[in-house]
Amino acid sequence: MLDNTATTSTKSKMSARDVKVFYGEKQAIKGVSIDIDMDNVVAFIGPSGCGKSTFLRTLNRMNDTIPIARVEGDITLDGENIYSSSMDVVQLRARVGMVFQKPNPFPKSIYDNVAYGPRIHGLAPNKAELDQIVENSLVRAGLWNEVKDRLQDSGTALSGGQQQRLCIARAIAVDPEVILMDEPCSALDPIATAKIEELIHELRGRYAIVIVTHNMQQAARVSQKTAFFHLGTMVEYGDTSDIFTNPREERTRDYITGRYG
Amino acid sequence: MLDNTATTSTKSKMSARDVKVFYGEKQAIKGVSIDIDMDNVVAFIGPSGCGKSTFLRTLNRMNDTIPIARVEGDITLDGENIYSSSMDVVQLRARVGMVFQKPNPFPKSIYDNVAYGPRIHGLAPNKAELDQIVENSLVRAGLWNEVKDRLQDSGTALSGGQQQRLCIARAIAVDPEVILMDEPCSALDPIATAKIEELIHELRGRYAIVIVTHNMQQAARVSQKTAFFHLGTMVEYGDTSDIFTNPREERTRDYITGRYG
Amino acid sequence: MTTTAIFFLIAGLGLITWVFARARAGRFIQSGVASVHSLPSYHGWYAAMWAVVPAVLFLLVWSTVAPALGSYQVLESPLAAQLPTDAFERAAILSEARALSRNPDLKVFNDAAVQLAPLYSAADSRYAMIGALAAFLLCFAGGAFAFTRIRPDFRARTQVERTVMLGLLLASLIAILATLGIVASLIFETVRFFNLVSPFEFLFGLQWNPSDKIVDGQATGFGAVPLFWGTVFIGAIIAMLVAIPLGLMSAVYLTQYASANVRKWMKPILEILAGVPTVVYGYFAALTVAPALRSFAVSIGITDASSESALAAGLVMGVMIIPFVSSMADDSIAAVPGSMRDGSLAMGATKSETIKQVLIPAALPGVVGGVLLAVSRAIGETMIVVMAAGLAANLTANPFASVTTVTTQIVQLLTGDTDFNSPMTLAAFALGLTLFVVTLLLNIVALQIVKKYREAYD
Amino acid sequence: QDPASTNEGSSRSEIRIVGSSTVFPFAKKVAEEFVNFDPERRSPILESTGTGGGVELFCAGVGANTPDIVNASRRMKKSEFERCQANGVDGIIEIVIGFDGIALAQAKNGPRITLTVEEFYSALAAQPFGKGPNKAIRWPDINPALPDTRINIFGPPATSGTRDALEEIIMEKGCKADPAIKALSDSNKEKFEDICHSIRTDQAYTDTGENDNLIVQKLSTNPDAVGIFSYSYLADNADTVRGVPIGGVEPSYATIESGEYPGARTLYFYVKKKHVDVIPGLREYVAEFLRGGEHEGYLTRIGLIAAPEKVRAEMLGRIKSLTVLDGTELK
Amino acid sequence: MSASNPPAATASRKTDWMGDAMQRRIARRYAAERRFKFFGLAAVAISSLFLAFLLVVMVGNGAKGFITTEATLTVDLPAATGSISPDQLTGPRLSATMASIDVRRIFDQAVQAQYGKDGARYFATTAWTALRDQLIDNPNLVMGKTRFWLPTSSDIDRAAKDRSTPEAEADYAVLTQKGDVRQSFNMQFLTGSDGTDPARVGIWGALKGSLITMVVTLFLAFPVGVLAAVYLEEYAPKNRFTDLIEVSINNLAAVPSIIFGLLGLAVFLQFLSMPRSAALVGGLTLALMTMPVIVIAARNAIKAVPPSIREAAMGVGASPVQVVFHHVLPLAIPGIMTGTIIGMARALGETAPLLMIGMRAFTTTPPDGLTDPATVLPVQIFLWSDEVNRGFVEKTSAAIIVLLVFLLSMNAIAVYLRNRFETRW
Ligand SMILES: Nc1ncnc2c1ncn2[C@@H]1O[C@H](COP(=O)(O)OP(=O)(O)OP(=O)(O)O)[C@@H](O)[C@H]1O
Ligand SMILES: Nc1ncnc2c1ncn2[C@@H]1O[C@H](COP(=O)(O)OP(=O)(O)OP(=O)(O)O)[C@@H](O)[C@H]1O
Ligand SMILES: [Mg+2]
Ligand SMILES: [Mg+2]
Ligand SMILES: O=P([O-])([O-])[O-]
Repeated sequence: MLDNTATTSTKSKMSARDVKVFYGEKQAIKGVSIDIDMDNVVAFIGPSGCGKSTFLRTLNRMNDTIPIARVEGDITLDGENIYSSSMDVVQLRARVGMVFQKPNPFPKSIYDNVAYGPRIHGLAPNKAELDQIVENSLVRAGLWNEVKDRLQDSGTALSGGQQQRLCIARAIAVDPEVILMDEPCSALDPIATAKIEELIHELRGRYAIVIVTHNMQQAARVSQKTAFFHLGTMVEYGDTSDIFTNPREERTRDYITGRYG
Repeated sequence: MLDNTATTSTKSKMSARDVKVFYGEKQAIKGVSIDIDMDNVVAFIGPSGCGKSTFLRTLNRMNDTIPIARVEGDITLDGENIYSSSMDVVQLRARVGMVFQKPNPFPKSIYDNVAYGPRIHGLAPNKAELDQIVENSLVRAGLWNEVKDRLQDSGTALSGGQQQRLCIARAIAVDPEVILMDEPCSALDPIATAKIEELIHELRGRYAIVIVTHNMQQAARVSQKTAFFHLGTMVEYGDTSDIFTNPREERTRDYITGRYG
Repeated sequence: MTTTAIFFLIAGLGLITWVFARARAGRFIQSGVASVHSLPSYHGWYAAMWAVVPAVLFLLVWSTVAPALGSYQVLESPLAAQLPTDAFERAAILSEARALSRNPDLKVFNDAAVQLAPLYSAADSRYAMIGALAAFLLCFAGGAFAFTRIRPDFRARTQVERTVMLGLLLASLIAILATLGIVASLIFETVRFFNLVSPFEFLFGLQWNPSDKIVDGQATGFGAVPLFWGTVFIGAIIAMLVAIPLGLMSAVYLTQYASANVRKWMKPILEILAGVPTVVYGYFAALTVAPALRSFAVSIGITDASSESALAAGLVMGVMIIPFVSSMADDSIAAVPGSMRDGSLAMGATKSETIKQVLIPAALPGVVGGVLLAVSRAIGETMIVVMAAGLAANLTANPFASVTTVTTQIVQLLTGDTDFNSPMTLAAFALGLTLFVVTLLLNIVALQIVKKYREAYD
Repeated sequence: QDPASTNEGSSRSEIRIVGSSTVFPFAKKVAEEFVNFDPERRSPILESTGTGGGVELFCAGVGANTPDIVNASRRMKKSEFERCQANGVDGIIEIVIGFDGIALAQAKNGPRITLTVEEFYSALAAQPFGKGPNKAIRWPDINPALPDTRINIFGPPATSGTRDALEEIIMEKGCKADPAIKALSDSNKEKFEDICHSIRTDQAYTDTGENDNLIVQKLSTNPDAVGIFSYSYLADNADTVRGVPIGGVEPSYATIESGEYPGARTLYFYVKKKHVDVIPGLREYVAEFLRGGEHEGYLTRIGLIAAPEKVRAEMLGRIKSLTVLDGTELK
Repeated sequence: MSASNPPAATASRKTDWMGDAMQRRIARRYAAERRFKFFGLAAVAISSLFLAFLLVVMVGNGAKGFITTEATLTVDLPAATGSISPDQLTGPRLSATMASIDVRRIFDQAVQAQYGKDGARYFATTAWTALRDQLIDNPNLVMGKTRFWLPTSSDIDRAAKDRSTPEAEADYAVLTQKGDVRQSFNMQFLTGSDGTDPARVGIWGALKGSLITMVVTLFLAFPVGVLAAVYLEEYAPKNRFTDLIEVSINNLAAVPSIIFGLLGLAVFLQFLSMPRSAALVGGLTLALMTMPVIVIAARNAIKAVPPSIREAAMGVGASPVQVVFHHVLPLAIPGIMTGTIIGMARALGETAPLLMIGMRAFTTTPPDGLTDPATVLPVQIFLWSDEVNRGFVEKTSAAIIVLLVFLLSMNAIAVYLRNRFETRW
């Protein structure tokens, strides 16, 4: 059941060094270092509240939107520090896309949902190209066939799983380099979940993908590398097959066997 | 790790026959029959939204409080139909107590929390007896030693685990016959969870206990019988050890091995 | 050219600037320059902003200065030498002349104005021309400056967004200005009042009988206790005796018992009570309720009942406050977590037991906060008491007697008579300040309570 | 010199009038007719501020921000006149518009009360005849022949001219019934005024808003109460309230015109000379007022008691020739 | 109930749920339940009955205000004016011709001719203006003898509707007998202004004043309120300064309205020397009062837009300003509108602060601009409520009906918007 083809990358797409995140006084991430490369899907697992989402959001500076959040340490994208003042956060987020736990399409048409990013970034000089981008993104997100006849319907009228795929289409429409996914399936039924997992498989290699999940089976199915978080630290990071069959750390083993969480 | 002492009961305390529950148009429970006896702890497991809570709440008619909810089928307590007009719902709920997912002590003193039920039902003719009931209930809920010196403190000032035990004490203070617990540990940390699990062990036999849980390990640890729900139906019901080691149904097996949910 | 026309022209120029700047920025993208920071339309907005904003600001300033400049010019002319020396008469003639210069059909009152009118036309059009020229110059200069800054790496979006932010910030500042305005206008006059009446006498004196008479630098009859009492008696006691039970029970009934349909209709209906203007309540109280109450009082043997009783005003005010209390209670009860209610019901409690013993106690801080807010609103309410409560500054607890309130007296002291030196006018401001401080404190306390309460369940 | 003063804001084209609430209804009527007569005229702006408050505003100075006319239900006081002069309001034209009576009234269905000035003073004074606080609670406390009801009087507040007139015309007459006090009026004016002019502040006397016409309704619902207001209100509400005779004289057009009724008084308004040629229509307004106040004029229909023909002619002359008040005969 | 009690349980007694005592207790509890529920129902009923009572009284009193009583007057205009040729009634000469006719005199003469020396008592004192208006509307009437319907005096009007003085009742009886009196819809009430004669007063002047005032209020309070709300809710950093703004707004919302009147008086009239009684000042004052209401409503509406929408937009690289103007504001608009309408409705019904800035002055012409002296509908109601003439009672109530119609429809729109667009995310 596990995908054991662990690949070795020569150069990592993103890397974090000793990242600490504080919410006001409270430290949510206590020094995490990790490398994420193009070829792998990386899964973050760990009990609730351990800081998976927090860490994920540092990777495209979504934490900037929380006034009390403060980030220390270095995070680079292609070697460039994303927290440096020369980095434009708007462009960063176009390059590092994000998919959220609850599907959150805009209350606009399906077309406008996908076209929104290309429009604000000026990616399509004319309507025809925009149409092309929208179609490509929907195709890649595996949604084209289901919605091609009703692109003007509201995005919120889709089913949960479709909405989530719409959100993925929206994210890839701006042609990002990294896609972050925070528990993208936790609000979905098993069939929709399976579809998303399949999609992740297909997107792999084209984008660096990081996925947070509560479901260990899911982590095992979709990822090549897994990081186990606990109480704000990254306890263990390695090939998914190793983590699940032969964890080095006691805490990881306890978690995987359901002793807590 | 599993408690395999499956007991056979001669006569069931509660039994449900072909119960259907509708929320407005939507059918949440599609014909469930089950017997619950005194000697066993029964666990309900199943993916989110499958109807565990809904079914549990039919057992003490808490669904009455949801205007759009409608229940069909028969449920008996000691052979008496609890949905018949002669059944007084106030008494029913005193006899079938309930503990909720999130600890919900009243914003009153610890003492008043526990004394609440006996007072409204007039179970204690005088203060001394009431004191006695409160003490006994707290002792039985394993909380007495921790709170005996501060009975007048607010119930909400306790820790999460203590609050949940307070809620259990509150439920048993009216001397119920059945106790329903809906994911009583899901908001608690591992240590508090362990305490509650221990408590359930101790209460077993004295009350018929039904517990809903998301955590399969927990179901395995505390229950003697397990019912697996899926999409509003009860797929499988049997001894906990059988369900976990040797499920009859495909869907049960998939669920237990983490294929979905 | 009228000012409006100039405004429109400048707006048009702004639009043109927008189009050109946008097109220019668009060419960078087409020419494939590596990284263009902002979308073309942002460059457009940036340039349009530069073209329009300075010019419009200038015009606004100019339109207040230009008439004075025009008048200056007219006054310099030899014709103006014959004008009367009295400033008021001269102003009248000048303003009539200006009006005539704009609309020659007007009826002439001062003949002198007829001669001056052409001078005004000349002067005004001259300054209008100067203004228009300057505005266009600014418009072009601004637009040109912005145009030169359009480069691929120019962060036009950031600039535009910064301006938007500035606008937003300025809008928020008005709230502070308004607060300062209130405090300043109240304190300034109050200090002057306290030069005439000692604060101690004002706050604790029992005689309210204000007059303009000043003896030894001190005004007498400004003991405001009867007013304070009247205010409390009507707003905080009688009105609340009506509003709290009715409001709370309505909220309980509508949220806990009524069917969704009843709730859907009854809630807006009750809210109408809050939407009826106070002058209507005042009229109703004075015309219908007060006489009815008086005959009732007489019929039960209280023969000295006043026709403008505290009861009439308080009763009607209480009704007005009902929706306020009920919606606060509604919110507070709704904020009690449903699990609390479920917990109680699951113990076998009836609905009313659950409400009385769990929901209301749990919601109490919110309800108390809401009641305090309602009190603060009731004591600041004016028209009902002005029309129905009377002017007699009595210290009495008899609800059928007439009492007066702070707001009634403010209206009484200020309507019409606005000589800012009379102790009576100043007293109105002192009363206003007192009212302001008290309602403020009530609100702060109430909001604090409500906030604490909300936090308790978050 | 000051550029702002050459701005248009400092002039205006409509007449501004403040002052007495007693004169207010008449002034309203005149303002209405003034516009009806020539719809191109701007409607005058009237505010009822009470005579005292109005004169204060009037005397604040000359210019667009001050009223052109103040209505008064009593004659301007010397002190007010001097204040006016000090503020540069030097030319004031005084116009007598007619007469009014301070009427005591009660509901038609109440127990009939008749009073003498002395009784009335005793009921109203803060310290009747300087003999300590007023203890009269019910009418029989003053005169056993009066109906046995509570003393409950609604009257004008301190800013109003009606109150001044009440004190000066009626109360003083009652007060002087005591020879000792009459003597005081020459020897110790202050003490005299304190005794004769102070109105009690307890429950027996209730201040009612000066232009508060609800007072009539209050009387009709409160049969024991006595109201004090202008005769014109009484005339207008003859179906619900009736006058209380003082010294056996009922307030009526005839008794007031003849001066027989003790509460008769003259009504005035004052015009700023400096405004006459600046504010359009001032002369016409004055003329219209005098026209309305003739014997069968529309003002007498709503309760004004017309001034004799001679007086009105003199007033017309005053506004034509802009004859100003010299202030020497003021008190 | 034969639950097996394990021996460990020492202090446990089984409860006899079916016992008599328990059954009685339960009956008592249900009775208390019913009582409680009844009190709740009674509270709702009392509140709504009061409202109904108020409305019934107002409508009962006010409906008559929309009806006018008119009596006939036959006027032979050619006889009174001398002959006027048709070409005098055309084009530019018309207004000069009309101005030359002394309608008031003609009216007085016609009344005396038809009803005798005291005939004037039948008609409103301003009835001749009604005659004039009819002539202006239809100049050709000048050419002949016409039977006009003109408003009666308010005594007769009351005699026709209700009860009046005995003399008026008698006069009315006479008129009725002759068929010289009728009742019709009172157009003048909707088109006229304040006046002294209840038969001829109207609310248009006050209504226009209200409208001008509201426009000023809306144009100031709405943009400022919404922009401030956006700033506070979306961008404001958490610091002392923004706290100050926040506290100011919350406090302003709770300041009694009369205090805003004092502010207007001291700042706008005294300090800035703005004109007294002007709609501009009224609008400014009410804008300050309404702005916090709009800010709070707008903030709530903005807050109700789920953060997931903002995250989604930011996640594809929208800037904060784009997030707000592309997504948040469009979604918050219904809520903002609701709050604004409610705030404006409150401002429309407001009286006290306007009394402070002199908007209670008597004028008989509607305001034509921002700085003209004006009054507003609620103040007009207040002033009429104070009138001696009892004909004003029905006019006051009629004006209240008009005001309530405006306010209730505004509230209804707000409720509709709230229900229609209320989105549960
Ligand atoms: N906006 C916030 N303000 C303050 N504390 C926060 C905030 N968001 C998260 N936290 C805290 O930071 C810690 C890490 O939270 P985070 O959401 O990253 O956990 P998580 O691993 O994603 O949990 P889950 O599996 O429940 O999503 C938690 O203790 C949480 O309470
Ligand atoms: N009050 C309600 N109104 C309408 N539908 C409801 C209501 N409560 C639950 N449902 C629906 O009924 C179905 C069963 O819900 P239920 O809460 O019983 O599931 P569950 O198994 O307890 O899930 P979970 O593990 O998430 O608690 C779900 O589809 C749910 O959406
Ligand atoms: Mg998370
Ligand atoms: Mg559940
Ligand atoms: O007429 P007064 O208002 O001054 O009483």
